[in-house]
Amino acid sequence: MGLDYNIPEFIIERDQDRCIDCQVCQHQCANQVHAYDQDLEKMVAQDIDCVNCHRCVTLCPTNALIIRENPSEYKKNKNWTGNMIENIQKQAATGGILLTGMGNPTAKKIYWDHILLNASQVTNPSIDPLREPMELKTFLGRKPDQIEFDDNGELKDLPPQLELDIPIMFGAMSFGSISINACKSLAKAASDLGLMYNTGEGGLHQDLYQYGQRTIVQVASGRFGVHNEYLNAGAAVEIKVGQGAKPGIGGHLPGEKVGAEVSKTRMIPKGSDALSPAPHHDIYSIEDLRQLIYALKEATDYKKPVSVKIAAVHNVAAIASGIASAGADIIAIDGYRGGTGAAPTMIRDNVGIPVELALAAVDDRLRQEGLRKNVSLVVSGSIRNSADIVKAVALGADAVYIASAALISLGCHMCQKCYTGKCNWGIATQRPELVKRLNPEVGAQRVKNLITGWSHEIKEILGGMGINALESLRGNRLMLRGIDLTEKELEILGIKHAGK
Amino acid sequence: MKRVYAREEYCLGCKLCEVYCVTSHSKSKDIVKAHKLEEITPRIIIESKDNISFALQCRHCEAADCTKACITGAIQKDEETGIVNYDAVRCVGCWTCIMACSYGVIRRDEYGDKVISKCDLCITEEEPACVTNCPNSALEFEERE
Amino acid sequence: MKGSRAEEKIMSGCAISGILNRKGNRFSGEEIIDSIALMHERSNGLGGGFAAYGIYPEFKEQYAIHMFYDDLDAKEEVEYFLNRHFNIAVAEKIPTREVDKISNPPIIWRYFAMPNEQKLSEFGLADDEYVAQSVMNINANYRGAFVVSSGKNMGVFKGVGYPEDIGDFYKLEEYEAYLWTAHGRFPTNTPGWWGGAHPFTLLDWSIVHNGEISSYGANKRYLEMFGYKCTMQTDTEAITYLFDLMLRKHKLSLESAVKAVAAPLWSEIERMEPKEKKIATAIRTIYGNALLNGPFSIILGHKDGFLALNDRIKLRPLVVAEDEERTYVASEESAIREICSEPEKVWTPRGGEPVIGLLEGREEVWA
Amino acid sequence: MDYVIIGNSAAGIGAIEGIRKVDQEGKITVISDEEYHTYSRPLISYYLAEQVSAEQMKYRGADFYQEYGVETRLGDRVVKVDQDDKLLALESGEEINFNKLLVATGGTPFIPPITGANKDNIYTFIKLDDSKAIAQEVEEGDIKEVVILGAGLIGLKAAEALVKLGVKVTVVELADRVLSAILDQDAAEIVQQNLEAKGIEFVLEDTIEEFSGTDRATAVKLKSGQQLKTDLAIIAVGVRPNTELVQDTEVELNRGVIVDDQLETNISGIYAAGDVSEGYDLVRGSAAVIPIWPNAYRQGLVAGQNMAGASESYNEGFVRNSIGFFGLPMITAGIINPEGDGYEVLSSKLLENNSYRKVVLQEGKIVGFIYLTDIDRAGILTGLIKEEQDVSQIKEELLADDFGYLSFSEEERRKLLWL
Repeated sequence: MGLDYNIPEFIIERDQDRCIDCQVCQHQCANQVHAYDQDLEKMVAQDIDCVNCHRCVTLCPTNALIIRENPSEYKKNKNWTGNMIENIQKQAATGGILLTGMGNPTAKKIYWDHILLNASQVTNPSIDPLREPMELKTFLGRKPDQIEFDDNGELKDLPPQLELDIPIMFGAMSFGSISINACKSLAKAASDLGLMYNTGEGGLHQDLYQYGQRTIVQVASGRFGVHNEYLNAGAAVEIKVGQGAKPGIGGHLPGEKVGAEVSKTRMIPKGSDALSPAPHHDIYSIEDLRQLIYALKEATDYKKPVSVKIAAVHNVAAIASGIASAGADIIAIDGYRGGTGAAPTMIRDNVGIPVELALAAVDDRLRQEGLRKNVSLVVSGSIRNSADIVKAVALGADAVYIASAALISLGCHMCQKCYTGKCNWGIATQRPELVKRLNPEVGAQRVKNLITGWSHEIKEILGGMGINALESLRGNRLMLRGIDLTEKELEILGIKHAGK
Repeated sequence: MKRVYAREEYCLGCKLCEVYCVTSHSKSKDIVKAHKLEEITPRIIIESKDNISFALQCRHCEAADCTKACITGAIQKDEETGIVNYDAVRCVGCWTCIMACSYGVIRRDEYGDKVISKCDLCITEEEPACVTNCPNSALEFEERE
Repeated sequence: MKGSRAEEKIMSGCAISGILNRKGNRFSGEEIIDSIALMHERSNGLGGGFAAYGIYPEFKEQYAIHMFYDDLDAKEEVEYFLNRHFNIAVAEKIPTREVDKISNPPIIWRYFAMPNEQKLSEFGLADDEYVAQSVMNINANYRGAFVVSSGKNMGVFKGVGYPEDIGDFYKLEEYEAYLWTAHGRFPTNTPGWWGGAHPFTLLDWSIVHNGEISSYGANKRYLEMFGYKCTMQTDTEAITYLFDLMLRKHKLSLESAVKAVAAPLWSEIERMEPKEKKIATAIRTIYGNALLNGPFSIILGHKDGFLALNDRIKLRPLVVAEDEERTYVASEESAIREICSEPEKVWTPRGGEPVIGLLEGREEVWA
Repeated sequence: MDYVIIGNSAAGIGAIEGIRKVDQEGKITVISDEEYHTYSRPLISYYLAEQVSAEQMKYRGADFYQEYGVETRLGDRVVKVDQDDKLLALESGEEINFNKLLVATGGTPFIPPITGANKDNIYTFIKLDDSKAIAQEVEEGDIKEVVILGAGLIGLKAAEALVKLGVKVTVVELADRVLSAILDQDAAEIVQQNLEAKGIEFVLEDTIEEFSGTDRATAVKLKSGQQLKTDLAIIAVGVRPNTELVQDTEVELNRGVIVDDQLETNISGIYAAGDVSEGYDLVRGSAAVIPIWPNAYRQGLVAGQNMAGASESYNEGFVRNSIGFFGLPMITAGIINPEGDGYEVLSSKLLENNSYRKVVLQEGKIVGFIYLTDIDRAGILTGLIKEEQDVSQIKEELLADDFGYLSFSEEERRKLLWL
């Protein structure tokens, strides 16, 4: 093709008075945007290749760089926006589908932001978490209706439970979609904090077996890296049926990301594309799912809870109820804002429903059927801060998965170019020179700092509500009020409008 | 003693250590002025090729060959701090130290005819500037056996 | 219903008091009225009430169902239901006297009845479960009707007013019980609704409660999964049902139930002996949503005695005293001294530390 | 414990510092026929060129002897060593007992048998006094032209200094190139050109037959017949171990005083270090005199420690030099002109900036190298010689501009750099 009809998305501004030609930007840009021009004797930039990942901006020691959105404007048109036009230009040039990474960025309603939290005044005291105990411990797994003792008065063992010190887990991200150092950061942070992380459909790298007690091993439609040792290495097994960012479609890890380690871990030939089918080809019905759940329980000697992860879609409540009856111990629901390493843009931005509504509907349905007390509920799909977590738990979740937020703590600046494999932050890449940019000790510490900060905030919020244990928040929708929501939305969320 | 150790598995090859080394050894202590107005040879050496890179600076050896080789006594080990000190006034630029240092971390100062450029661990600071400013903790300042 | 039920959660402060004669000797309601009256300032005249155990020896095998009706239509509808589902031995007005300060009472009625055998076998339910479901059915579905109490050989007397006036109104000096509990209410927002006064009951369980349960939303939705219908927007009702669930339905010991509603901290569980730790962990894991969070002191009355309990970080007052035959419990020590000036022992229980008063010979109820 | 050290230069100072590492109490006496506070011998040419002051000549600070608890006998001379009674007789008449003795008497310049070599204005150039005397002549006299015999390190450093003082210098050298001991033909040519550019003239493959003149030499006659005018001459054809003191004892001698790897002679309690000694040459694999400064210090240090009761050994000696003329630096070490089989020679092309590199391998190990001009990191090679590291896998990279630790495997690198 001749002329590229697209204009640079970003413009790089360099303050020459500050630039000391140290070339850090050049060394740090995998997109080769920056270069030192020997003739001009200064640094220059190739704007069109910039993805605005902020690596250069962050590392520039003199703050000489600013990246702006290209101020060139299209003729105003609410229908044919610049973004629409650019997408068409791209496809006209390539004939391919539009690919993207991370979560849905479109301006649809974010329900978390329309939910407000309660605090105690006068009639019951708020509790100061700096002075009083504040408990965030949570157990995930199947619970019996009631405590049971055998004939000798001995307590009957509970089904296997995951013990979380904070109701946060790191969501499924495979080794392959993210780097080994990103995996190590999350695994170590989970271990140190008493949380869980999830392998995604990438198998378990040998270096990660040491974190087994804090690992949820995933079984997805490609069955990559699944073997007996793998299943038994983790503390729980998760069947991935769907993902919020791309409900109904499979996964595709391009061959260039399948290096020696990924190949070994996934048990696929080096350099081959790792294609996860859209459905599990052994699950065409709920009874098939039940068989797989029990096959995995058999394989793990009934010692590990089995989770089933689905995307939040239209009839999620009925699906979840079916999953609970099928024997799942944990149901994970991933909302349509959830992240991904790669997804077709049209799917990501148009398929699925918000996790807030899905959660409320599922929790209600499971309660109506008396199942909620037995099965654990985990939600994900753009949990952005501690308040989102409090709202999720109050709506009915036992715990949340965070993934994008965890990656952001590792350095991700949301450029949404994960699928290119050129992540300058060493996260969504397999290139050794980029992978090593993420020191897992630094990474783990940053994740831990984030979670520690969030847990302090959660405790403050709980204390403000006059609650000192997380279980008293779970499903406690009286702690929530809506604003700017319709009657129907309030009804689905099961909350009152602010002022009521 | 506390020394600087490089962890090449996390070295980005960004050379920020060099930038901050120069700043730390500048008169102005200002990063822009140090690079634009002053002529300073960094005290740190970065080896970098393909995907491997690491930074090296004076190891401040226990039995430092440079101190033994120095013909003027300009390089001496401070037995208390462990730092191998360099006195530019006494140096005549014979480069015997360069010959002696098997780590290759002493080099001629590009901008002076007789002085050498060698890490001083930024003794007046809490930790060396290269360590503080390494964006990936690929340099560690610590006591090791 | 008259004065209407609350549609949002009711918040209140309160006074509570209780007296148990451990030997089972019965005594009149005068003392409990004196005790609760002393704490007049802890109420605001919007609710008072009493639970009395042992008052109906002549009908002790029958369920004593105390009812409030707004009007005769409601009474007629409920009685139609009762007649179909129960064999009623006695149906009568509960005697009251005119008291200046008590106005606008509902129609107050009581029935001594047993479940209809045929219905029982039709539903395959134990008679207590049958009664419990009937109570919740009436409360949820019969407009203008409210079941005040439904236990055997016990009854609840409550209404809008200061508790001492309520006691006077119900002529409690004429009843003799071995266990009395009482409540004076200080709601911050409620309309004066007779049904909203304490104690709340289900079957033999009665609760008087001072406090506000921040976990109410969680407790309520948890109970709903077990078929309980929390219709009164009050945590006291939820507390009653929690105990009913754990003690009656799940056959937990009182000790285990206490470990659920006032669960030991995880840090305490961590320090327990392995066996105890395992049980405590299992209780918190299974009954997490039964944890009562927020400030409270409660007296759970029962035919075998009472359990008094504070929230686990003791945000509300509770004092206990004992003499030769009786155990006293109240929000304030003065309320005990008023009726027992020289108790043998007086103490203040720690947060989450249960105070158990049981009839002699019934100690196995605890553990 | 009485320690006596004869010699106040690198080996002697090394020994003092070595003894004090082990023994803080024992008495140390240093005897030197030079009256100066310890000074840096290689700096005498800088002193002559007025590049360093007398103060800057000091090898250790002014309070060094005090700090290390050393008694000095400077400007005195040991005339007899009684190895049986462990007694030294000094020229001044003083007698000094020792328990441990270090002979660190250095080297004496070799003066070939040339007619007229004893004239007043003919000097050698290894002591501060030599430098001072020449400086005085240049300052006072009418010294316009100087002939130097020997294009080795000493001769050329003297030549450089004199040129800087404005004197015309001619260097006569028997070999076919300058610095023949430390450079190969290619490197020598560059250095020679560089020196010639600064005004030094060379007469190679020739030598002086006669100094003519009365008290003072005024001309030299070369073997080739050529005549050169001269106002002053310097003989710098080499240095020999100064073994005179122990020649009458039972201390075993070869070219130098023979020492074991602990620097002890065959006589218990008597040690030798520095240019006077003949220890193990790592590169040659045999005994040799290695008359270089770093070696002298290291030997002195080890000898001192062992004198005080330690049991250190030193097997790392080999010839290595770092030197420069008029800003052209070079570092060379070991065998640079291998003779015989079994060597592999790698050398770079000469670059425009006079940069040149050469590495000599034997059995996969480096035994010698030359770095000319671009000398940074030459110490890596010195280290590899010392470590006897096999470099056969990375041969191709040895000559690279940026040769460094990247060339090694990660494992080797971590070991070598202790990372």
